[in-house]
Order: sequence, then C-alpha cells, then structure tokens
Amino acid sequence: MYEFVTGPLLWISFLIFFSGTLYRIRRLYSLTEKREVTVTPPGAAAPPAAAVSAEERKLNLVVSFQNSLLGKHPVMAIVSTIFHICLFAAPLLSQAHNLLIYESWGISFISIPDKLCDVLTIIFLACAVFFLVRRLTVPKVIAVSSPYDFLVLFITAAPFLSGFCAYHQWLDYKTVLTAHVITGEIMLVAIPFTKLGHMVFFFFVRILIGGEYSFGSGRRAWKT
Amino acid sequence: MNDSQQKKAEAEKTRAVLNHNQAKIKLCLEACASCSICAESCFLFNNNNHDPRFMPSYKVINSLGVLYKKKGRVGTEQLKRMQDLVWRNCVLCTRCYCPLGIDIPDLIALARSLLRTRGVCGVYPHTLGAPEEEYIMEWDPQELSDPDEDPDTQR
Amino acid sequence: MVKAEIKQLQEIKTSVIGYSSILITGCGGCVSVCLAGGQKEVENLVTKLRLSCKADTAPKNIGGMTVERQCEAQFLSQLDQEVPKYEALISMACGAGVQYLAERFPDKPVFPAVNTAFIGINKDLGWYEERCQACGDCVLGITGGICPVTMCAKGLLNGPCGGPQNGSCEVSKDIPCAWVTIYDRLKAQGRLNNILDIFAVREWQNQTQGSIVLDAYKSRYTGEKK
Amino acid sequence: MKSESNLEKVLTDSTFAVTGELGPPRGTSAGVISEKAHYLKEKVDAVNITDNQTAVVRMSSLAASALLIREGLEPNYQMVCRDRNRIAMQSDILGAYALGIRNILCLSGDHQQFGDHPKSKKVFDIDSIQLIGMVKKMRDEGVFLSGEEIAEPPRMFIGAAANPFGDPLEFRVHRLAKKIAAGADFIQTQCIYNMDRFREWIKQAHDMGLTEKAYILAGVTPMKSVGMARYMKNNVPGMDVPESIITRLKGVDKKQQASEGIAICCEQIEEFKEMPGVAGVHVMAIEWEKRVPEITEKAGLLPRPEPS
Repeated sequence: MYEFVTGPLLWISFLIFFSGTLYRIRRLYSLTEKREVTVTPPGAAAPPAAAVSAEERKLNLVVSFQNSLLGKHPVMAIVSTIFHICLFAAPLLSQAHNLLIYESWGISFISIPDKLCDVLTIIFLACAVFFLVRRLTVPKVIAVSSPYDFLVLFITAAPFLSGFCAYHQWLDYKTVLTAHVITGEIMLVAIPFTKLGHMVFFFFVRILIGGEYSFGSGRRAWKT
Repeated sequence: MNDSQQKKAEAEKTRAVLNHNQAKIKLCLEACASCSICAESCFLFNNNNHDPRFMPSYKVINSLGVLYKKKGRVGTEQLKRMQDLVWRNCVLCTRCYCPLGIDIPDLIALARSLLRTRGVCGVYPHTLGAPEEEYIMEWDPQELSDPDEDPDTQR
Repeated sequence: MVKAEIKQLQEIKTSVIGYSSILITGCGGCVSVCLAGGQKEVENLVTKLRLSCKADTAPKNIGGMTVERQCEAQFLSQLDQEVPKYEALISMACGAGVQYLAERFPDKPVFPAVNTAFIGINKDLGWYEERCQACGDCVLGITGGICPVTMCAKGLLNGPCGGPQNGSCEVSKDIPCAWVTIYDRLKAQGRLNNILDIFAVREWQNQTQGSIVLDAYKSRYTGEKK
Repeated sequence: MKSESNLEKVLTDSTFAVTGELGPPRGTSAGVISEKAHYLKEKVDAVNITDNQTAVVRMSSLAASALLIREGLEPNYQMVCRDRNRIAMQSDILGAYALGIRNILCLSGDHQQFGDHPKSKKVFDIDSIQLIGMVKKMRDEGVFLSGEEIAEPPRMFIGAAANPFGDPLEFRVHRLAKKIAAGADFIQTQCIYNMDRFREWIKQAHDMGLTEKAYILAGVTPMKSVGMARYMKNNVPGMDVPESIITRLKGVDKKQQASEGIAICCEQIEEFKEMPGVAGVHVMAIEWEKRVPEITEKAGLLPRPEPS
C-alpha cells in the first residue's frame, strides 16, 4: 500500500497537479486578451498640475498603506500571509521530503531542521484553526460559507495534520504515514480543480489584468 | 406567444448568456475563497450595519452563483431575491476589492444581464412613491443562520 | 457618466480652516466609478486631513460617510443623523450632489472636494474622455454618432473649419478633428448626404437651468386630474 | 447689385479684383491704421480688417473698419463666431452698415487656445456658414434671425473664407458649396502655396458651377524669409507649404529672400489671372503692408478701377 501511494499514485498526482495547473493558466489566458495602449491620451505626458510636496508624498504613503490589505484587515493579512508561507515552506523545505526527493532524483532543495518544520506546521495548523473559527463565528463569513469551504480547508490542513502526527509518531506510524501521503496527494490534485485554484487565479489576475487593485500596470483584460 | 412559449424563450436567452460566459463565471466563482474581505470595501455593507447581504461576494454567490449552478432554472421567489441583491443592495459603483482579483462588479453586471433575460430588472421603490420604510432593510443576524428564513445561504 | 477629479489637498484644507469638525461625504454614483469621490477616496481624505491639519484653526473632528447618490433626497437622508454632529461638510460628489447636499442641510457650510469635469466615458483604466455637453437637443443621428458640439473645439455644426491637418484638430495634434471623423464615418456608411445640407442655426436648449417633468408625472405636480 | 460695395462693382464688371489685408493695432492708435492704409490706397479694391486674428486682442475690426473709411479705403469687415453670440453679431452688423461698411467676411475664427487669453470662454453660438445665412437673411429678407423686421436692412456684400488644403480634402469643395448655398457672394481662400492642389480644387469648384455663383479670390501671402516659410508650414493650422517653396527661398541669398518671396507671389498672381473660375486675388501681406504697392505693381494689377 505504502509503496503504491508513494510510487505510481504520487506520480499520477504530480502529473495531474502540473497539467491541471497549466490547463488552468491556459484557460485564464484564453479568456483574457492583451489590451494594447496604442494612443497616448492628450495630457498624459504633461506633468501634474502642481508639484507634490514632501508632506503630500508622506500622506500618500500613509494612504496607500491604509488602502492595503494590511491596513484594512491587519489580522487577516498577517494570518493568511503566514498561513500561505507555511503552506509552501513546510512541505518544500522539510528534511524528510528533501531526503525522498534526493533519493528519487538526486537533487534537493534547501532544507530546514525538523524542529523548525514542526513549528511551521503548528503555526500553519493554528492559522487553519483561526480560519475555521472565523468561518464558524463571524456573521459575514458564515453568510458565504458552504460545506465546500470547510471541505477545502480540511483538504488543505489534512496533510499537515497527518504529517504532524507522523512526525510525533502518534497513532500507528505506518497508517498515519500512508494517510499523510494520500492527503498530500489529494491536496495536489485538488489545487487545479477546486477553490484552491485561487493559487493560479490570484497571480494571473492581479498581476496581468489591469484594474484599480492590480499589481503594476496589468495590460490584459477579460474578453467581452 | 402563450405563457409556456414565452417561458421557453426566456430560458433560451438565459442559457445563451450563461453559455457565452460560462468559462469565466466558473473560474471566478471557483477562485472565491469565501474570505469575506470584500465586505468592507462596499460602502453599502458599512452603511447597513454590516448586513452580509450587502457583502459583494454574497451578492455574487447568491445571484450569479445560483443562476450558474441551476443553469438559470430558478423560481420567481428566488428571482425576486436576486433582484434585490443586485439592484437594491448594489449600485455598481465598481469599487469592490477582492484580494484574489475577482472582478466582482463585472459578475454583478452579468447577474443583472441574466436576470433581465428573465424579465427581472431594477425597480426603485422610492421613485414609484413608496414610503421610505419599505425601502430600508432591517437586518437580524439570526436570520442568516436560520435556513428556513433565508434558504439562499444554504447551498 | 459624470466625470470628476479630486481637488488639490491644499485647496480642500484651506477651505475648511476655522471649522472644528467636518464630515466628508462620498457618493456611490458617478464619482465613485471615476475614482474621485467614493468610499475609498473619502477614507483617504479623512486620513490626509487628520494627519495634515495641525494648525489650531484646523478641524479636530473629521468623519466620513458615503451614500448611494447625493443627487437624491432618499439617499441623502442617511446623513440626517450624522450631519448635526459636525460644523461643516465636505462633499466629494459632482456639482449636482454638492448642491443637493447643501440644500438639505442649509445651516451647514458645504465645500466641494472634487472638480466636476464633464459627461464622459471610461476610455481605459484611469482615462476618461468627454463625450457630451448635455446641449439638450441631440444631433448624433445626423453626425454619425460623433458629437460636433463636444468633440469639435469650436462646436461647429457645419464643420470642419479650415484648421484640421492630418486629421488632427488645430488645437492639438493629439486631438482628432471631430469633423474629419464625422466625414470618414458617414462616408464609410454611405450617409454623406447628412452633412451636404446646411445645418440650420440651433435653438440652444441649455441656456437656463434645465428642468424635466415627465409627461406621465405632470399631473402629479399640477394637481390636475389625468 | 446686392450692395453699394466697390468690391462688388469691380467683380460684377469682370475686372480681376484685388483685396488687401490690414491687422488693427494692439492699442488705441488710429495713426497705425492710417499709416498702413496709406500703403494700400489705390492699390487694392477693398481691405480686409481682421477680427482679433489668432485670438489675440486687437482694436475691434468694426472700429478699425470705420477708421479705414475715413482714410478713403473700402473695408472688408471680418467677423468671427468665437467672441459673439447672435445678438451681438446682428447688432454689430447694423452698426457696421450705419458706419458705411459694405463688405463683411464671415469666419469661424481661430480657437482661443492660441491667443493671448487661452482660458477665455468661447462662444460659437452660430458657425461661419450660419453667420453667412444670417447676414443674407438680414439683407435679402430684411429680418433678424428671429424673423422680426429690420428698419432699413443692412445691404452687405457677403464674403466667406475657403481652405482648399484642410482635411478632409474631398470634402473641401462641398464645404465651399455649402457656404455659397448659405449666401456667400465672394470667397477668399487661405494662403495658397501648393498650386497643384489649388488647381485641382478650383477645377472641382468650376465643374460644380460654384464659380458662377460666387466670385473666388485666390489668397496669397508673400514669404519674407525661409524662417517664415518653415513657420507657416509647421505651425499655422490648415497651411500647406510645399517643400519646393522652401527650397527655392533657400536657393537665394538671405538678403534676397524677401524679393524672391515677392517674385513667387507675383508668379502665382499671373497664373490666377488666367485661371478659369478665379475672379481676383486676396493679398495678405502680414505686417508687410508697405510692400503691397510693389507686389501689385509687379503683378500688373495696377491701376485699380476708380471707386464711384
């Protein structure tokens, strides 16, 4: 069983994850189009009507902070940032994972001590609990939460939970380890086909599509 | 045209709009992490006691989301509710913020188009001389947690 | 929609000197769409004024609230509770909204925070262009959907003047000549006849304050029975 | 005869007409007008008095026209649509006629953006073609634009401008037709340098029968220097200066450029005299009135018919 899930099933999961992600990017790409800026509007080249004073520059900085996610929702901003960092860092940098990668392909990423990885996992799970509690108690979140949202949260947290159990050798190690691999594979497969797809959507849309909130000057737009 | 023929024609139009935008709707609805960060970017949400029914994502999920999921096959009651969501609870000021980049106003506009294919459009009670009280919505937080009161939240 | 542009901060600051408390009111209509006077701009202005008005005469208490539209009493009524708490008001709505706000709260000084510019279109992100001057007697059907009153620098009805060169208006190389555009479009549509006849002198409709009463509602205001 | 204008008389007598141009001063000096008028006297049949040209404030064209009459010359009173509404225009026309003005040239006017008051408010209540129609209505029907009667209507000889070189080229002759249909009796063209294009335009106008309905005066402006030619080419709206003119001016010594410019001008006038459909020439010697006697002399336009 363990051999199967770490063998063919793992390969299949990776394949589905990568091809699914690529498909999603392609889909987004085909639904949007490049908007060439061919004409310079009259006046665009002209300097601002009045010079911006040092004080105003400072005020603009304050205001752009205020408008940012961190300024508007500091707790959510910090928790979700940490959550996502751990989400990537813990599995990619874990020594155990790197050892496996090294054994299969002879390459390895930078790895972090197991202890640290354990801490990241705990932090991650704490964040997940925060999201869960939020989803259960905050009215505006309740209003848009469906069982699907809980499922997605569970899919994301499960590999960490099982990994945590495995590391601390809770319950039957072999079973827990198999569960860890399977839940990890489920998450990989789920990314391109569920709400977890926001991974691709976020980067694609906020960087490439122009809008009030885009990062930089997005030159693409949704096709109409 | 008799009643059933008209209904059929309407359904056809709804499906045409849905089909034309299917891929985009799917991707956008699926990208929503239901994080509710969009809420405060809506001044109507802030002005109405943080009533979730003014939250941008709520408005999209419960109008376009339902229409998409049910392929436009929704009843009059639900249509009425959607009408409130996208016309009364939204002025399309186009300023909602989605951390994931979902173009919420675009989706609400799409919901409006879909509803129009069903003969539902914006009605502004105050312009018809209705008393102000009818226009102002009272919000009871309990209401949302009770599925019988508001079936739209349970999907 | 109506397009507006936020005023220089200095001008706004100067206008409210001497008032200890001000309420900044936004509008969720046109000015919100053109990023000039929506909730976000209100919040930003509140912050900027709070941080930069340090003089003794500067306002100490600055609040903000955005309503659906300031051109409608129904929505302005949401401010009824808030306004009495303040000495003066800043409106981020278009000129119409500012006036209606001032009309509703006649004892409060009202200061505009945006310059209402024109009726226009969203050309691209943060780029708006004028398209209509609300002349009250639309001729677009004749001129191929291009407004000579707005798009021609001289508002000529029998254009073009002698000025255009390489398709550009004599005023600027960057501005296409409206009449060259009209000519090209009508020619392409085979409707050049539209502009071969002389366009008669117009009876301008917007020379006194405009007012519309729909026929269907006339009896409502005259008291006569339908 | 539609008016008591000397210009009209010259044109109806089939004499090749000559008109000049005079820009009023940026001040109150009537002396400047007499000085400039002195050069033009007996060299031209009528003198255009510009109306705040290039949107720069100058003495009013109405006052300057009246002063010109005192000097014994016939003014061609220019009126632009930029600064006046229909009320002011009609009132000025009445006053102009009372002061003895018999010719009026109806123009759109340069946009104020180029002038000395770029942020002034434009009027353009009516456009140049509508202005032509209004003056005609005042003269022929004896009524104001409103339809109310005028006691002793102004009998003006109505002129209009035409630019054969502006965009869209194909529409230019149609616009001329519109002006003539509106009631223009004579047409003065934009300064001509591109003779090929002008020949094509006048042929079109001739073929459409327009030259039968109105007298067309070809506009010329002698170049003072290569610099002026370049400036006209690049900076003056609606001006078409072919490279050949610049090359020719560059070919002579700097001191000779002015007389070369005048020579070009005279050659053009010689050609216009023979060109079917051209009834005269409009010499716009911009701030160069003193060379008009020389030009008219060299081009064989003298002597001018005696005004009655």
